Amino acid sequence: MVSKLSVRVAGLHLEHPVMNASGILGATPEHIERLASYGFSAIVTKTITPQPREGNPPPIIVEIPNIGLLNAVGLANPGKNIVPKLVEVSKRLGKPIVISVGGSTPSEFLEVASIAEEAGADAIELNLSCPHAKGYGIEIGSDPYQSYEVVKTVANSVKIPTIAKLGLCDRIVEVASKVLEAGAKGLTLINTVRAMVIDVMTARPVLSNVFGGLSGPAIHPIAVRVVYEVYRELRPEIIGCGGVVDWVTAAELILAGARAVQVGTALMWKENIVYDVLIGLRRLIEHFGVRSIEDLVGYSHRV
Amino acid sequence: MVSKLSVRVAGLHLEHPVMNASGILGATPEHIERLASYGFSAIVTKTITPQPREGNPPPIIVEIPNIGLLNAVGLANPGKNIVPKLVEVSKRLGKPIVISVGGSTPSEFLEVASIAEEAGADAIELNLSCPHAKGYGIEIGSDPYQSYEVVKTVANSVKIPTIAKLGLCDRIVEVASKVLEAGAKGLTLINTVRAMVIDVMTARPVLSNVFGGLSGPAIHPIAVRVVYEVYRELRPEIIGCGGVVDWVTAAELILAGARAVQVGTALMWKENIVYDVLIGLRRLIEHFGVRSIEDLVGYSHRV
Amino acid sequence: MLANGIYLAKLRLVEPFESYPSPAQFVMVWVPGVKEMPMSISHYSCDGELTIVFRVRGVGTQKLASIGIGSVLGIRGPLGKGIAIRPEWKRVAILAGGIGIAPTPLLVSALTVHGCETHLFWGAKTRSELFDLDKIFVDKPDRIEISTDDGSYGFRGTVLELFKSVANVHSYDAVIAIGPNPMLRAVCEDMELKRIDPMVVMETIVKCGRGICGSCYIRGSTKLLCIDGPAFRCSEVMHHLRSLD
Amino acid sequence: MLANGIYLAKLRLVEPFESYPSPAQFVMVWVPGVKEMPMSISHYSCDGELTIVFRVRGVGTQKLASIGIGSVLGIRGPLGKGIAIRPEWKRVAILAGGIGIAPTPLLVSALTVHGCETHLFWGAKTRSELFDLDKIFVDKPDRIEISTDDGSYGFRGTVLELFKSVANVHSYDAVIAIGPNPMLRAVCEDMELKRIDPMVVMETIVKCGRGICGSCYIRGSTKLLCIDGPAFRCSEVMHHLRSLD
Ligand SMILES: Cc1cc2nc3c(=O)[nH]c(=O)nc-3n(C[C@H](O)[C@H](O)[C@H](O)COP(=O)(O)OP(=O)(O)OC[C@H]3O[C@@H](n4cnc5c(N)ncnc54)[C@H](O)[C@@H]3O)c2cc1C
Ligand SMILES: Cc1cc2nc3c(=O)[nH]c(=O)nc-3n(C[C@H](O)[C@H](O)[C@H](O)COP(=O)(O)OP(=O)(O)OC[C@H]3O[C@@H](n4cnc5c(N)ncnc54)[C@H](O)[C@@H]3O)c2cc1C
Ligand SMILES: Cc1cc2nc3c(=O)[nH]c(=O)nc-3n(C[C@H](O)[C@H](O)[C@H](O)COP(=O)(O)O)c2cc1C
Ligand SMILES: Cc1cc2nc3c(=O)[nH]c(=O)nc-3n(C[C@H](O)[C@H](O)[C@H](O)COP(=O)(O)O)c2cc1C
Ligand code: FES
Ligand code: FES
Repeated sequence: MVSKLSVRVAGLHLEHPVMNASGILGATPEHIERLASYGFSAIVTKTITPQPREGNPPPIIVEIPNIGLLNAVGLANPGKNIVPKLVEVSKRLGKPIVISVGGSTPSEFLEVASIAEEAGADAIELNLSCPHAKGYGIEIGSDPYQSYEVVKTVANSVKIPTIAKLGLCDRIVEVASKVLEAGAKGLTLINTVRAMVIDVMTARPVLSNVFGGLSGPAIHPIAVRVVYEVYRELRPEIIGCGGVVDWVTAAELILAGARAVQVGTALMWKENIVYDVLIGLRRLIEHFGVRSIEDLVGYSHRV
Repeated sequence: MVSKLSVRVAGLHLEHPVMNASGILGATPEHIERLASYGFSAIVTKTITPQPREGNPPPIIVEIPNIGLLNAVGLANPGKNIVPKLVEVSKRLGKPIVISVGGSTPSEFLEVASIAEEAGADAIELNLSCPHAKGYGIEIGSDPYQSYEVVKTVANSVKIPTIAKLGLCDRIVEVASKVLEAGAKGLTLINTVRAMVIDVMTARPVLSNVFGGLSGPAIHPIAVRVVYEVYRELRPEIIGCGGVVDWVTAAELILAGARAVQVGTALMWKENIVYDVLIGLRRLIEHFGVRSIEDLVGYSHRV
Repeated sequence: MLANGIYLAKLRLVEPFESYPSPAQFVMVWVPGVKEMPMSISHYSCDGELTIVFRVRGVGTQKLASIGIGSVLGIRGPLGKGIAIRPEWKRVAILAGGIGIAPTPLLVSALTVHGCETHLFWGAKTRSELFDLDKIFVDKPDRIEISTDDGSYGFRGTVLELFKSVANVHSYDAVIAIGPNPMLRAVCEDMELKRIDPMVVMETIVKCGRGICGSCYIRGSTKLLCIDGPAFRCSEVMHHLRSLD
Repeated sequence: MLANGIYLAKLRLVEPFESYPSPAQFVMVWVPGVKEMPMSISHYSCDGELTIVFRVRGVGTQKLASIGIGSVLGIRGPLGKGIAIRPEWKRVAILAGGIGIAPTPLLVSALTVHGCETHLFWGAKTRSELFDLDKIFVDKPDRIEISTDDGSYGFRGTVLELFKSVANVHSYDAVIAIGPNPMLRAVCEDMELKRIDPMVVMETIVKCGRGICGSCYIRGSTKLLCIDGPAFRCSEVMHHLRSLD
């Protein structure tokens, strides 16, 4: 029996629509196990680059009360060789696994993506949108042509679904359209937004990296808007991400056009958020009298 | 005697660095008088277009608790003929007045700017960045060439200082550089960020205009980042705007590079915010042992 | 429906108001997909049931009148300052014109709680716009007088004429008038001669309801109806009321 | 300075902690422009004075040791879970190795408040790393025994050897060990034989302190030190401690 909450997105068959967002844990087998214990329907790894990356020294996060989080972890990750181990533990736990892939050139992305495919990962999420790791993100993702190149290179070579994770940028609809043309099966929208915090008593930027990515409640209305606009123009398969902290914030992304959602920052406050979201979504399905959550995808465009 | 808090910015001599942000009142003489009573050092008008604009029907705002405000007022304003009356009342109250000017073509901007100059306004702020009034804002402001044209047209024709108000966009430093080249004496950074809210119980976008501009605490770390980046690259005269809710948020913008700040959304909660900010800034001047607030402009780049 | 074109709606709030609303406070009522409109709070029970009374005027109120039980609306509020009841008030006259009756139940309840005697004078154009006041009042006014412009019910004439003919303004500690602007202007001008400064509960165009868009400003004053009102002293709004013709 | 390379710092918080910290909880100390480091809370007074005790290891602690009175630092915390003191504990042994002494004042105070007798065993490499414990303890342990690896002060040997030679593990309701990982491993392995599962207060690399970056993970387990620790049972971290060579 297929449950009311099960969804298909970008070739993945998920028990329910709540996945974790890349970069919240997800870099070691132990992390994968912990994420699985949170109840996510699929596990997304930390962005993996070909070579290990140390990341930035602390401070790497600043919490802004009520508003969200600023982070500059700096794509710290153990490098591509970890991928098979991550896949293995996720398979053992019966969870689909999406390998988030980072790089500074199309061939670097392909390098990790190929290992992921070989290792038996269920999908690849190309991180085209990190706003604070120079050369590894939003510079690519805000340019339709560079994004096209990366996605094309990977989607042409690997058979598992390729998902493109995009960030806030001026030409988001155009970028989305190009990466879909290049072969992306789905889009994750959005990544963090470039921002900074200064400590006024010392006048110093708090993050060691100066700039970081803003996530959490602050970016939620922006994420909903991006999902809504991209869905309206292109009707692609979208995974919504940004400021999901409860069932309402998750539902907004789904109604705007997302087939699934990812949760990042909220895990800092609420480790049981998955169940909170699922209970709310189940009530919403009843409220609208529809058969399944899939009927509510993009519903705001139809009322 | 020049006080510790007085600043010069874009040709304006201000008693202190706290102005109102355009669009919070500022469309009628009565509004100007109320803004003056809040203690601002200069009054910025609502964006005035050549012709009157009705604006959008309600709902035009959505409050997002703790996070900020989403608005789609839609540049409602009484049109250019109001300008002399606005200037007159501000002069009577002894406050410098900045006319915020909107338009969809360079000549529309010029039309209002010329009236402002004739009427004796102290400066013009070109709104190149409204994220939700189609054709009247961020489409211009995110394109360096269109922005250049508008600023050039106005700055070539009027003698009072021209300030360009920019919004969040991918090439913000490039746009800033072009408008300065075109003759802008200063930059106001930043306008609201395009966003939306969906009511989940009805699945409907709440704003009648669907999309609106996000302001308040949510965009503050983004505004600080934009001010910091633009100051670092170009050292222009900046008026910081976005999420100023107390002296700390004001100070961050100043330390990042702003010579003055504007307050919008916070007026909804705190009509006495100006004094709150000034008291804090005075303490900060003592804390750092500098002579005046001007010594703290861009201080974060020097520590 | 209470009368021709006049409706009462009971709304259950998902989250009760943070504090009990004061008389004359209002809410913004969002009819999803249509529009959002300011509406006075007629009554509120602490468990979150909000009553509004409204007259159909345009598309918004029409839609509001036609939606069924169980529909979802959006409510923002309570907004505005509301009327602060003074301890020295022992007897208060309330002059309501037409749909100006809407906020009076909450006002009468508040005055009653404070031990104040309330006399209600209600004027309408014609009989078909009247309805049984028991349907909206939780606490009953101590005296009710009614007029119609055409004399089809009660006193023939305006509510001001009614008031002047059956009551003595000097026997009241306060006069509160609620209704269309021309009526409020007439009340203010009449009382001005008697050196009385009544309270008027007004309407202007309310869009944001939070003091930022400026659409509700009172002409010739720095006041904003949505945050300083909607109740003002005549002296504060005379310029505004006179400038409306 | 308390001893060779060991410092005590008293920090005044701008805003006091929301709740009183539990033993073994820590803070992230930001030395502006340099780095941010995890530091145990040695003591805390309700008016917002925080005491830390630290050993200079690299650039961060060096800088921390050299900044003057009146400097501004950033503090995040209290972080971690802290040790929950059990009502059945009547006598507890604390084994501290080197700078592992840092969190013990808060721990001893908490145990004392709960009416529990505390025996402290402190081991250091050599005499110059020792200091007068009165300088850091607000509540004194009921018994203090000291060892140095080179015998330059007190018992010659490790703190575990000291403990085994002068005390009977079975006379304690709980054993809590704090110190470098090799010491903790030795303690855990020794006690395992006696079928005792002591508590160990550990260190891993802490970056975010909030359970999201994953740098502090305990190998072979789903635990994160920054939110589940830093105090664990030996049984929870044995795999981790063994995998470190
Ligand atoms: C503080 C306040 C309290 C109110 N309380 C009540 C009440 O309890 N019962 C009631 O029936 N009416 C009340 N009104 C008036 C009510 O808001 C309007 O009748 C309603 O907005 C009309 O909307 P519509 O779409 O039906 O008509 P429309 O076709 O939009 O307009 C009809 C008329 O309504 C008025 N109006 C329209 N939009 C607004 C607006 N945004 N703000 C104010 N007036 C507007 C104008 O006079 C307009 O000419 C109140 C108004 C205010 C300002
Ligand atoms: C929960 C916890 C509590 C601690 N409490 C204390 C204490 O009370 N007193 C004390 O002196 N020390 C304490 N430490 C260790 C302290 O954090 C390190 O000594 C400090 O970070 C070293 O920084 P550095 O720049 O001086 O040295 P570095 O040159 O950066 O490194 C020297 C050594 O310190 C350790 N270290 C470096 N960075 C970190 C990090 N981010 N997290 C953990 N360890 C690190 C590593 O072992 C490294 O080899 C604690 C560590 C943790 C995890
Ligand atoms: C600490 C942290 C680390 C992150 N690391 C990554 C990453 O490695 N790759 C990536 O694509 N996104 C990364 N992100 C972005 C998140 O996946 C997500 O897009 C963003 O945080 C918005 O979602 P949220 O508001 O639910 O956190 C990171 C976010 C945070 C807070
Ligand atoms: C209700 C509202 C109306 C606004 N109208 C204008 C406008 O007409 N012109 C303009 O340049 N900016 C307008 N803005 C943007 C503000 O001037 C300001 O840039 C933005 O709100 C960020 O500042 P804040 O966080 O202090 O509100 C408006 C903002 C709000 C909230
Ligand atoms: S309605 Fe917007 S200011 Fe009053
Ligand atoms: S330090 Fe980041 S998860 Fe523990």
